[in-house]
Amino acid sequence: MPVIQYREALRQAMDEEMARDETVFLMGEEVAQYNGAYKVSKGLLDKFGDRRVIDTPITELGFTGIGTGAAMAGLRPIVEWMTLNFAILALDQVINNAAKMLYMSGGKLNIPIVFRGPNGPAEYLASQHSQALQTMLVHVPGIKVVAPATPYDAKGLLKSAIRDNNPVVVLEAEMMYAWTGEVPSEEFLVPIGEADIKREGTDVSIITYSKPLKMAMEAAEQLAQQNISAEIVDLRSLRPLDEKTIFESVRKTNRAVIVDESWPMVSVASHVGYLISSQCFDYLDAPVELVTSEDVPMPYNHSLELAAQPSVDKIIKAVKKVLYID
Amino acid sequence: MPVIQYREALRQAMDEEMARDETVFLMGEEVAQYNGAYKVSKGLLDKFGDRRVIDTPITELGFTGIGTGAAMAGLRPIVEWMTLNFAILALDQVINNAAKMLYMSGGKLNIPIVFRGPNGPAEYLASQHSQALQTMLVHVPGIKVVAPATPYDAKGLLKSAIRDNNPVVVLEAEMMYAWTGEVPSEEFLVPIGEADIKREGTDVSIITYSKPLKMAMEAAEQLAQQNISAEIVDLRSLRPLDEKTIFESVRKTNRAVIVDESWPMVSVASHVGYLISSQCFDYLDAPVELVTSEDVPMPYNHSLELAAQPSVDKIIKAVKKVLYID
Amino acid sequence: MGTTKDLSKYDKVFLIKLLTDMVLIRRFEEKSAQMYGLQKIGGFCHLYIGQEAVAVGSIAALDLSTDYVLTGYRDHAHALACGLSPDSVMAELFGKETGCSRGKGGSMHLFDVEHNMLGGNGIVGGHIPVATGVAFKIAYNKENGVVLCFFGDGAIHQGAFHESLNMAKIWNLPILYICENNQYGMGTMFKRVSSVDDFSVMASSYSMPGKQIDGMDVLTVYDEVSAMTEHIRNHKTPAFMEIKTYRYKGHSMSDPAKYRTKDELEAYKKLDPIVILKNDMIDNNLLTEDEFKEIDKDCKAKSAESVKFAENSNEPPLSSLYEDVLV
Amino acid sequence: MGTTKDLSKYDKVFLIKLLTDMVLIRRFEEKSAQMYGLQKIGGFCHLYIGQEAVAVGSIAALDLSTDYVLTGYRDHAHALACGLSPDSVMAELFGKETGCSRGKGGSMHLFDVEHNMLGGNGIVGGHIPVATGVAFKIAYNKENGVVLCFFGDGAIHQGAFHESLNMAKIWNLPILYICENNQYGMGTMFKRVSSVDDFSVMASSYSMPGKQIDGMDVLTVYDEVSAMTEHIRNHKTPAFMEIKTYRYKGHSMSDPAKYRTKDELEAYKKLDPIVILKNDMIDNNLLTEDEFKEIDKDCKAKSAESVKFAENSNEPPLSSLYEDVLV
Ligand SMILES: Cc1ncc(C[n+]2csc(CCOP(=O)(O)OP(=O)(O)O)c2C)c(N)n1
Ligand SMILES: Cc1ncc(C[n+]2csc(CCOP(=O)(O)OP(=O)(O)O)c2C)c(N)n1
Ligand SMILES: [Mg+2]
Ligand SMILES: [Mg+2]
Repeated sequence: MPVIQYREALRQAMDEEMARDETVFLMGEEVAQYNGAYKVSKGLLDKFGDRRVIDTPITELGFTGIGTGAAMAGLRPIVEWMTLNFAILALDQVINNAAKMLYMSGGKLNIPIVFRGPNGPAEYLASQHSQALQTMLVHVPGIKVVAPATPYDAKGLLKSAIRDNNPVVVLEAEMMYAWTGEVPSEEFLVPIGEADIKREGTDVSIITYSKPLKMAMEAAEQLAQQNISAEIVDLRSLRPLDEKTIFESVRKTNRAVIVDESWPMVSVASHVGYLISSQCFDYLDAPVELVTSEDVPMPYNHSLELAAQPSVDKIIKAVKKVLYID
Repeated sequence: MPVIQYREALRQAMDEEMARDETVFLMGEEVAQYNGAYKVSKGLLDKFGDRRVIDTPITELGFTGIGTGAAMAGLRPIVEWMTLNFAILALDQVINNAAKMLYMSGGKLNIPIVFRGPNGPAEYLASQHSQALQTMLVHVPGIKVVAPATPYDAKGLLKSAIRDNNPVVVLEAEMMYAWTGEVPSEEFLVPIGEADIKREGTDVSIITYSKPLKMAMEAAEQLAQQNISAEIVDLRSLRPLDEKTIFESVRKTNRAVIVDESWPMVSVASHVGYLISSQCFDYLDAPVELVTSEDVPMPYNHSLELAAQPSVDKIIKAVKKVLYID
Repeated sequence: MGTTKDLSKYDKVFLIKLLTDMVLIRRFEEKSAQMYGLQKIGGFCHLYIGQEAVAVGSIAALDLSTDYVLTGYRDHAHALACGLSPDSVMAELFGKETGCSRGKGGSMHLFDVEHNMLGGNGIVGGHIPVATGVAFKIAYNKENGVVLCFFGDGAIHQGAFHESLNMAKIWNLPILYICENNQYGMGTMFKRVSSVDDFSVMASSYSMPGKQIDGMDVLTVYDEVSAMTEHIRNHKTPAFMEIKTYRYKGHSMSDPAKYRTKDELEAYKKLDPIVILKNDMIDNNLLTEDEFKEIDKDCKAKSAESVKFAENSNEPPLSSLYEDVLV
Repeated sequence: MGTTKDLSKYDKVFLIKLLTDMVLIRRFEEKSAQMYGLQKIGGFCHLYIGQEAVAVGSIAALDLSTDYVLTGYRDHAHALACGLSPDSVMAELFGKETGCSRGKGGSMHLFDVEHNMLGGNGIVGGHIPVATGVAFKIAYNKENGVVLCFFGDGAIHQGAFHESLNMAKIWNLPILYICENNQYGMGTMFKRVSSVDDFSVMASSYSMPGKQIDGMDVLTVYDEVSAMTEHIRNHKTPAFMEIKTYRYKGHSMSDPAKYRTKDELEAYKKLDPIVILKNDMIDNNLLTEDEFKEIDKDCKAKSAESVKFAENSNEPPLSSLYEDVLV
């Protein structure tokens, strides 16, 4: 099977869907002539032209709303946010229009739109450029939110998102764009709303999504050497959430650690932690542990910024804690 | 003790603090000549003049940023958001500037500012005007968030917020403005970060804040008639959260129901639910139950909108569930 | 005043339609106010009385098989002018299943896909990018339509306005931005919060045509909007128009409007858009007092019927609470 | 070119200072680039090379005991021009405890309260309302200061710009909005995303003075900004200025700048702000080649020392991760 980069997987998804459906177009800052700030849209302008691959001014609120209006009128926009940090400016259009239009119109006006871009910290980018903002979106009914962590899931989920008739937010990450993985050359989709067991295990469930998946896999490796068998549940879809798969895993392992790179308070991590605690109440042998970023803005200094985020060691420590080991 | 309305308590707090400190001023839409969309600032223009009570254009992002800059330069602004629904437009200034300035500047520039306004559903206002948006704020480090539910707490917390040297968001509610309660005429403060036991009980802890407090008290009354003794913990402060008081109550009652009018996913309710589940793991006799709004945008039709929100009956049902009654 | 305005260039049937549409809106809004008083309608209810010429005159310039209308929360008139039935609008205000938004939208969220009326929006300025996006779709599909985007003198200061007009221009989108300057944003006289008195100057920041016109004479509105939409279709450019008007009632049902003088209100009532057209038509022997009374009676009847219809309609079922969240 | 520019109205010491400030920025930025290459600096690093005349000429017109400066993420030059030491800036780029933001801010977040340099901001357009708020404080306290708010040709389309300028005007705030038009927003030539070629026309949307000036001649910048800030102080009004300039390097260290021709770059390098002032001063016998070499040597030395200082400084302690979240 071809091994490609995460960014290439996203590019293929857009390329295939734009070829398949003429109403699909891409708009955002630097997506066309510059081939994308992170080169995700490389070559799309050349292939599809400037009618369908459109550079916007730096106006996140405006072009997010324009995309929403275009979707309302029948097109299927892919709106690229250069990073989620900048999309805070656009939240009004996502929350008050895209997410509510179908409901407010009594079912008349659905919004088939994809909002996508890198989320979460990269390196040396300091407070304003290093935020993992899924909480702001997952909280809101009327949209779907996915966060693929492998090239395979990235391509399959983005294709599903583009074909979905609802607003779908696809959370990527600067640091993941260069990650590589096997992606079949034949067409495939990954359905939205299904978690994926990335590693089978029996002693503890490590539940995670997006960039921290890699750390979780690494931690599981090291734990295996200590004869601790960790199962890794990759949520992939945050809204809707695949509670069934989560609960099945925890009811099997009786222990759960949740790894999430966003801030701890009112996070996807604590929400899933609550769901497990209440739905697997009689199965849990230990309190659910969370490994999140520290409850601070991101500092620029590299050792500090690394200390602010989840790490393999923190995950291993949390696993040992739920296993009551040393 | 004088009995006054919630809105009057807020007015008194601003009046007293503006008289006390010349750097305190109020800005927002309709706060001056119109005396506030909900009359919270009634009379302040007449008393303090248009230098300190300022009507703004309808530009939430702009005047929230202007307030932030003024605070950065040494003033102590009170920025009124006509409702939190409109403050989504201003989140970039709150999250990227007000909350991070102290950190990004290495401790040089603190932002002594208050953002306040009504949050949560009122009546017949439909999807865009009926949102309880605390999740978006409580998630973010670098700010404090309080949500008083009585005139006493409203006055004491707003005064503390105005004197605080950090950004503080004060969440009010249209429906609470006319609520009345005893408020001493002597000066007092309510410290930020302390929950309050609004009713002592032994069988179950009902943890809530803001508008749902009234329903919780009503539910506790009805439960008392059925010989169920509910303790009511009013969080009052959402960030920082008074975990100690929450845990003490639950460790006493061994059962918890959390009532929150926001959407369920990634909510303050599920976060507190997680904290209790993990920190009171050995004390809980039943899974923590949540009573939140339904996971849908708010409909206009009144019976539907009531069905979408927490109710006394829903709270009683949840309490009985954690008590395994019928 | 004294001189007779020559209406010979207009078709009588068309003039009757403009007059009827304005009277219907006037009577419908009066009924809404009455029903609000009886608590059949709740929440925010923003009436259009006094501004009828703007929605009626400008929407009359459209072909709603290709053109679109989007506006803010003061949207009853635009919905009616687009051809929504008073029944479906009143039922929506009542929150009934038969409402144009199934009772889920209410006064601020009227929609009708058949008539290309795409709302209705409660966030001041929030629909300006959305309307621009609808114009984007027209350009993308190389269609011949135009979008009318209505907003108020308060909304124009929102950043969304600035961002949208720039993009509309660089992409040559067929949209006419209409600032309905009714002098007040809630309780705020527009000059108190605006650095300019004449909003049409703002058009030059986006190199698009801009014009300020009188919004009390429905024919002026019709002629100017017709000319401007014509220009938009021919020159593939967006455009901006400030239409000066006035609202007789408070901002919403809960606003006593103490911030303006009785004299100011009376002065504007002398420019009543319905009276102006009525008198012009009578002067041109295109209408008689009796014919006008007939029209008025008819509109009153339609409004009354809409209330009956709304009252006899069902509440949406509880199950619909969970519908329309996602398709 | 041929004709000698008369510098007699300027004090020589002042001219030397302008020249030295520009050379220091040039050499400092070159050092930064070098250190970035050596991975001593990471993340986004936006260099100012080519634009030196803008920050130096405009900030030279200020009295930083009463006036303030705010800008975006391309802020090294503004910090140095405000008087921050190269040591404290380089140490910040290195993320060291001795940096002007204790190593927590980095390249995009330089602050210095002593010099009224209030940042440094990473959100395009995000500091425009903040700077307006600083001007609000000046007006509120009836002080005599002025705020310079620098932003780029890309930032001007953000809604925050529109909202801020309107409020600055209705409240008569003492602020000069300076659009540093270096022709590109990242890889986008400004004309591709702007409906106007001359941004100064936008000033009329806020009835404030607007002017477009050349930003390659530091004395033009100094004279024009001096005159405009004078006007602001005297007439209690905000103002807007577009300063045309050019960046020699890519948008940030990671940008190869393939979107522009070598010829375009070379053409601008012929207008190099340092060369222009140097030659004018030599023509006026206010400077010799040797004196210039001295200045340059000195600035190179200062930049080199700043690197030593940064290298020898400590990393912030781990405990500082949890400091400065709240006071
Ligand atoms: C973003 C936002 N801010 C504030 C409000 C509250 N609000 C509703 S209407 C209104 C005044 C708008 O005035 P204008 O734009 O002139 O429209 P008009 O009501 O006169 O038709 C305000 C402040 C809102 N709905 N949305
Ligand atoms: C709100 C926001 N959107 C996008 C970005 C990413 N970004 C950083 S700089 C930049 C270009 C800005 O260009 P300009 O305003 O001309 O300033 P210059 O870099 O030329 O100094 C962009 C798009 C950002 N930092 N903030
Ligand atoms: Mg108005
Ligand atoms: Mg630029």
